[in-house]
Amino acid sequence: MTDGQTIAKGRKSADWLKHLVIGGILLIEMFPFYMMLQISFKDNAMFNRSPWLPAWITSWHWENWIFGARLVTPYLANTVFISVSATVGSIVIAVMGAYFFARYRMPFSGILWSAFLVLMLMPGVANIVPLFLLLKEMHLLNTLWALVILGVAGGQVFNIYVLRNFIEDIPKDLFEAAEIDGASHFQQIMNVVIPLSGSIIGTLAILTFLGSWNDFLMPLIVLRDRQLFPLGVGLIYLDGEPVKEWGRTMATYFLASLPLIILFLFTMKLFVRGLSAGAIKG
Amino acid sequence: MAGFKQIPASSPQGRESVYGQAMMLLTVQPVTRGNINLSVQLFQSVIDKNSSDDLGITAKYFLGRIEQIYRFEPDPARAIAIYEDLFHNHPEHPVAQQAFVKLVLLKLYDRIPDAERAKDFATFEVQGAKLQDHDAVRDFHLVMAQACAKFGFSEEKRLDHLLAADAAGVVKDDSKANLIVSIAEVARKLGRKDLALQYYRRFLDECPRDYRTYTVQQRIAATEQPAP
Amino acid sequence: MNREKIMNLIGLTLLAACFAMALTRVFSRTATHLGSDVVTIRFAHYQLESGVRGAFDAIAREYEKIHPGVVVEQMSIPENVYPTWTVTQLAGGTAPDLIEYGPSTGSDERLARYFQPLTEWVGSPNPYNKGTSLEKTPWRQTFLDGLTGWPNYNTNLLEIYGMPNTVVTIRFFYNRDLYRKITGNETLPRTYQEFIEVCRKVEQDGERITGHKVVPIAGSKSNAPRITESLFCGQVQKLWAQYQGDDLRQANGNEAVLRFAVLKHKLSLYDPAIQSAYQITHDAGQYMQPGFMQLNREDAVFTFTQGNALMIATGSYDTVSLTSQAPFEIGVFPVPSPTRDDPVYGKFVFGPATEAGAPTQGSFLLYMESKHKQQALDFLRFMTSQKMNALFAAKSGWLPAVIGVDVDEKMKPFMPEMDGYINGFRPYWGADTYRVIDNNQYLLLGSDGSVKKFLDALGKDFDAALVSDSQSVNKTSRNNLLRQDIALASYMQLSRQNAVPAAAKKVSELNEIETKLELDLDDGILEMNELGFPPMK
Amino acid sequence: MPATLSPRKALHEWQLYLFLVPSLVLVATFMYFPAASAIYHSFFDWQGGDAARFTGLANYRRVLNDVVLWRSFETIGILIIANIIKLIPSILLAVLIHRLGSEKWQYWYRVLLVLPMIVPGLVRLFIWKFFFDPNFGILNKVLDFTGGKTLLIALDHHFLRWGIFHAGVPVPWLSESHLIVPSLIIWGFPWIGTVGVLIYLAGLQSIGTEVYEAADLDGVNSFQKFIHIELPLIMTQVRLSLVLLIIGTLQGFGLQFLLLGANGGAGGSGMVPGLWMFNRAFSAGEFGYACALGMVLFIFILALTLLNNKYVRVEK
Repeated sequence: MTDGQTIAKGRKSADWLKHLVIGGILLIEMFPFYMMLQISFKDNAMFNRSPWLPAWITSWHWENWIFGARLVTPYLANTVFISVSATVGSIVIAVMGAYFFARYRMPFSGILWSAFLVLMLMPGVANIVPLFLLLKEMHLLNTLWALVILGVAGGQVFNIYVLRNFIEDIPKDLFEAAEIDGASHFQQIMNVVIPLSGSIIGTLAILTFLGSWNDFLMPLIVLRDRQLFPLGVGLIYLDGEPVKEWGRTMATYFLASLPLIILFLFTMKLFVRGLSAGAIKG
Repeated sequence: MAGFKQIPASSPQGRESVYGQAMMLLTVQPVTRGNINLSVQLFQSVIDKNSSDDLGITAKYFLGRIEQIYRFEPDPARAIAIYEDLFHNHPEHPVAQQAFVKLVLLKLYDRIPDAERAKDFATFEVQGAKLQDHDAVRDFHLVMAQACAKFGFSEEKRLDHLLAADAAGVVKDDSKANLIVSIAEVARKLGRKDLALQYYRRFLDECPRDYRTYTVQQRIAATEQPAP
Repeated sequence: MNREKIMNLIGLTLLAACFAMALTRVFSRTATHLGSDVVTIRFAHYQLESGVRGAFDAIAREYEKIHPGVVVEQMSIPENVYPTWTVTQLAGGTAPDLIEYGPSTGSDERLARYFQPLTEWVGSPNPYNKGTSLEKTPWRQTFLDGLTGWPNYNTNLLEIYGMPNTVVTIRFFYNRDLYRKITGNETLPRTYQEFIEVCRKVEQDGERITGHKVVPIAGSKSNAPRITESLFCGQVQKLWAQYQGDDLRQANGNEAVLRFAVLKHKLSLYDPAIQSAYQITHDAGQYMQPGFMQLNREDAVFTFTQGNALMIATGSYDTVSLTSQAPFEIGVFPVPSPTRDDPVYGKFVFGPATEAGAPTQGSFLLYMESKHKQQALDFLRFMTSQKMNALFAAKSGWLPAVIGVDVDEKMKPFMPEMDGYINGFRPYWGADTYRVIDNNQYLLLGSDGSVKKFLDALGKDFDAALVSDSQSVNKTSRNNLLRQDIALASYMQLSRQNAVPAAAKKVSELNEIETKLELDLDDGILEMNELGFPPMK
Repeated sequence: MPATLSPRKALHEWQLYLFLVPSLVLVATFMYFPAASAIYHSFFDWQGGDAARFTGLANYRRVLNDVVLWRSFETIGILIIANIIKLIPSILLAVLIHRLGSEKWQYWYRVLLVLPMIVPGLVRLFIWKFFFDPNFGILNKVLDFTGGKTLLIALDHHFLRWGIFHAGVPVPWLSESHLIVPSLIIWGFPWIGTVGVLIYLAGLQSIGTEVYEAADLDGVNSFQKFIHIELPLIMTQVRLSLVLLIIGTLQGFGLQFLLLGANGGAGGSGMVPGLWMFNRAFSAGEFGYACALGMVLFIFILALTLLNNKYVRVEK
């Protein structure tokens, strides 16, 4: 199996044009990121004077970052706990559910599938009140578990819908081969489904993780004790200040996203490269 | 509601509990047509047992209320009939007198030609004089005064009714403030200066911090100095 | 390939390590439960200014000092989430003891269903005013407006629900250096004509004198209506006097008479007074930066603090934030309304409007199902006592709501002006008329907008909106009436068995309220029947 | 599609149902209960509290002659078509990245694509509102500088006759009824859905390198490669994006609410069904009616989704 670099020479030469276009688009996409960074070093007066251009390094306001760090750290533990548990739970249960739909056309699977589809199409107007009453009945109010369960349940419909498409694309003979070797359904998932749809699982994991990392509405409604609050709630207070301190807000937002960035740098490798490379060889 | 069912309907408390059950049906959420109809039957059974005691009269009053506001499609005509019958049979009972006030309001504010409305107004003035219950008297005069303003009956009658309502005694502070100012304003329009000044001054010391204070002071100043 | 494996391994271990750390932190936290005998009073609000939160905190600590067994906890909720938060807390029955009045807690239905009417307690003096000039004054009369208006007194339910902490007045903040530079003097405009004169001067010579474009007024979606609405209400003072009735009722909440007058073509939107009101709105709009209707509060403040605008109109609560952001000295003057002898607008006006009706805000409502109702009421009395309201005003920089609280020099121009005439009505008379006007106001306020273009565009949309607003108001008063009737029925029963002494008085009160509600309802139904529309949706 | 099973084999594979049970339980309790409550309340005159009156189909009859709703469907129709066209840039970007020679660059571009997802919406909103600002905004400055403004004035004068573009007066993009929908369409240029790109890349990855070698031998140019190799293979992903797009656009109203308020802005031209549902529930307090609007909207979305599944064929 040749390594990626030596793939068809012909395509290599026209690459600079592709790099140019991709680079251009990515520059526009990264502009908000640049804005967040350069504003985070300014106080309101500097921001008012020149919102777009970065200030000289000498006049950077590091105290914005200290403020941000002091605000973010107390919330980190809760946020990591909720996000990781919700993501893992959601992906595991969704993969099993999608496997059920994709593997065989079992009796009643049509009805069950439309039951899932209906939920995705249903616009939510007054859903929060009945949901809150449900959590109250189950004595889950003011607990982090409520947010984990909501994160897992909330992601199911979308994740299963996306995963089903991908698992159906996996060639059938791979499953039959595993079955002949006596692999149970569970082993089939571990050896065939997960390696082959590694990248889509990675993408969905990122989305679910991001969703619960930034969520502020449900935590604010479900939780009462301050020390249970996740990051999203802490940030919403910044946004609520009538005197908007842009510098501090941006610095805090960046620090709040830093754990995400570090985590993605590593896990991205895990999902994108490791798994899929294996599958092609297999 | 299960609790009510054990007590036999015929016994005295039974009748009280049937009345309570009928009342409950009007409050249970969500409100449905079935519940309202069932409530009517229960009230009717309370009345059939004894229509002239306290409970019977109140039950009949609420039959009228159901027709007036509880039904999904209100039927004012039926409500008027029930109230007339109630007031006719028990003119001295406070609840029946309150029914009379509701009757007056429903009839005057119904879509009827003005001539007929003026005639009704006159008859109600006569019948209204017989009321004794404090609430009924007060509410009767408040309704009649408002009807004068709405349908343009004479301002003098409006003033008399307002004064009568004040005499009967209005309970809530804010209704009292509105009543005092209205009396003063109508008196001023009718040129009865001393009455107007009396009530304007009464407004200033009974309702010190009100958004109308400055305007009332202007009115007093304008009314006191002789017309230029 | 093993480099890949190592990278993956590092990634996984990092994730696992963070998760483990989070797990220990979360589960090691011992639940801080309080002793069973300690009473916790919670109050929730959506004023996030640090000054205000600090002020409420100070009051809570003072209360805890004199009530050892009580803990007072402040819950500040961001404004954009407050409606959803309150709706769920109320529906779930887990609401704090005191909640700040807001759009989501203030509807008739919510007030009547979830909050305790305070009318019976406002008649007696506030015990925490002992030793002050207000010792014997009934609690209600210790407030600047005597709780006679919105939001504390509900005209439909005829009950007082809210006890305020502050009063909000609208003022013009202006850039003193810029003002001196452009007008050459320091005299402030007192009448509308003088005010327009200043605006014209800024428009003509602003750029020449300062070297950059200067707009007279910094406008936005939320700032512009502050001026245009108060100018509009001023212009229809005499017109409202014809419809207000003998009890001189306020326009706010009593617009039914106007809706029916327009639907029955007794009153037209082209009435000279209404046209003059929209004309003055248009004029004010011309002196704001173009396209201001799409901007929000931050953009207007940004333009003002950058020195690109001479004035900005906002509430007294913005003083602290504006003075802290502006690199120049700020002055204040009231919104100058046309006087009677104003050549263009004078003939529709009585004179400057009273600010006695200025909404007292930051009002707290008492939750019906609070577990410590008496204790919460006591804290409410403490919070709105003269001493504590003075502490609140000093720490928050907001105006006090209680009489006799002296205010430092800087805030004096904000104190409400009690003497003045009853103001006219606002341009919209319900949710749908507001929507139609909001949709078409770009034809009035745009650069080439005009009153005629705006009024023509309203057309049949406005009539349809009048009908639907009237129908929803009828339904609300029917629902209020049903709730009163059920309460009346139970009190009638209690008073018949004379089980509860005050039952008879309560019956009398409820009968009085019912009469007023029924008069409004039957009037609304009669009008809709005469117009040929179903009375309710 | 998965192989259909004979009943006998299905019995043998019964434990497969166990895989769906956890997901089904979670969805039934935490998703179905609130949704059912919305359906239940659409038959009631309900103002959000616990007082409600059963009014049967009254809400639905009202929906039929709700002028504002049907006008908002015109606006949402335009937005859906625009959003469908705005799918193309994401597909093209995914294909471009996929065709890159070096794996290393592909990986780093993928990482750079994830970063914008982390930036909170507040920052993006701030930038785009500044873009449309009438006095300081970039769009008006560019138009003035490049003479585009004079072109617009001429166009308006001769052709459009809206009378909204005037010399010397900045264009009020978000407060002029004719300009609101175009502004909403321009919003977010160059319309890269980073999630979409990642999903397409995941799909493209399954194309073996030998397919490209065969295509190069036959002298297939890059556009034909796209039509015959890459596009068919990611049709499942495209169809998936279409479904998500239809649901998102029809249900969505966040941007309209933030920019124009609950009434849909100038001329009500920013009013979309989702915003009208929000307006009826929270401005007018008619929760029951808003639930009925929700059901009607659901039926529209269902119809469009079924249409999409039927006509966007996916040949393997």
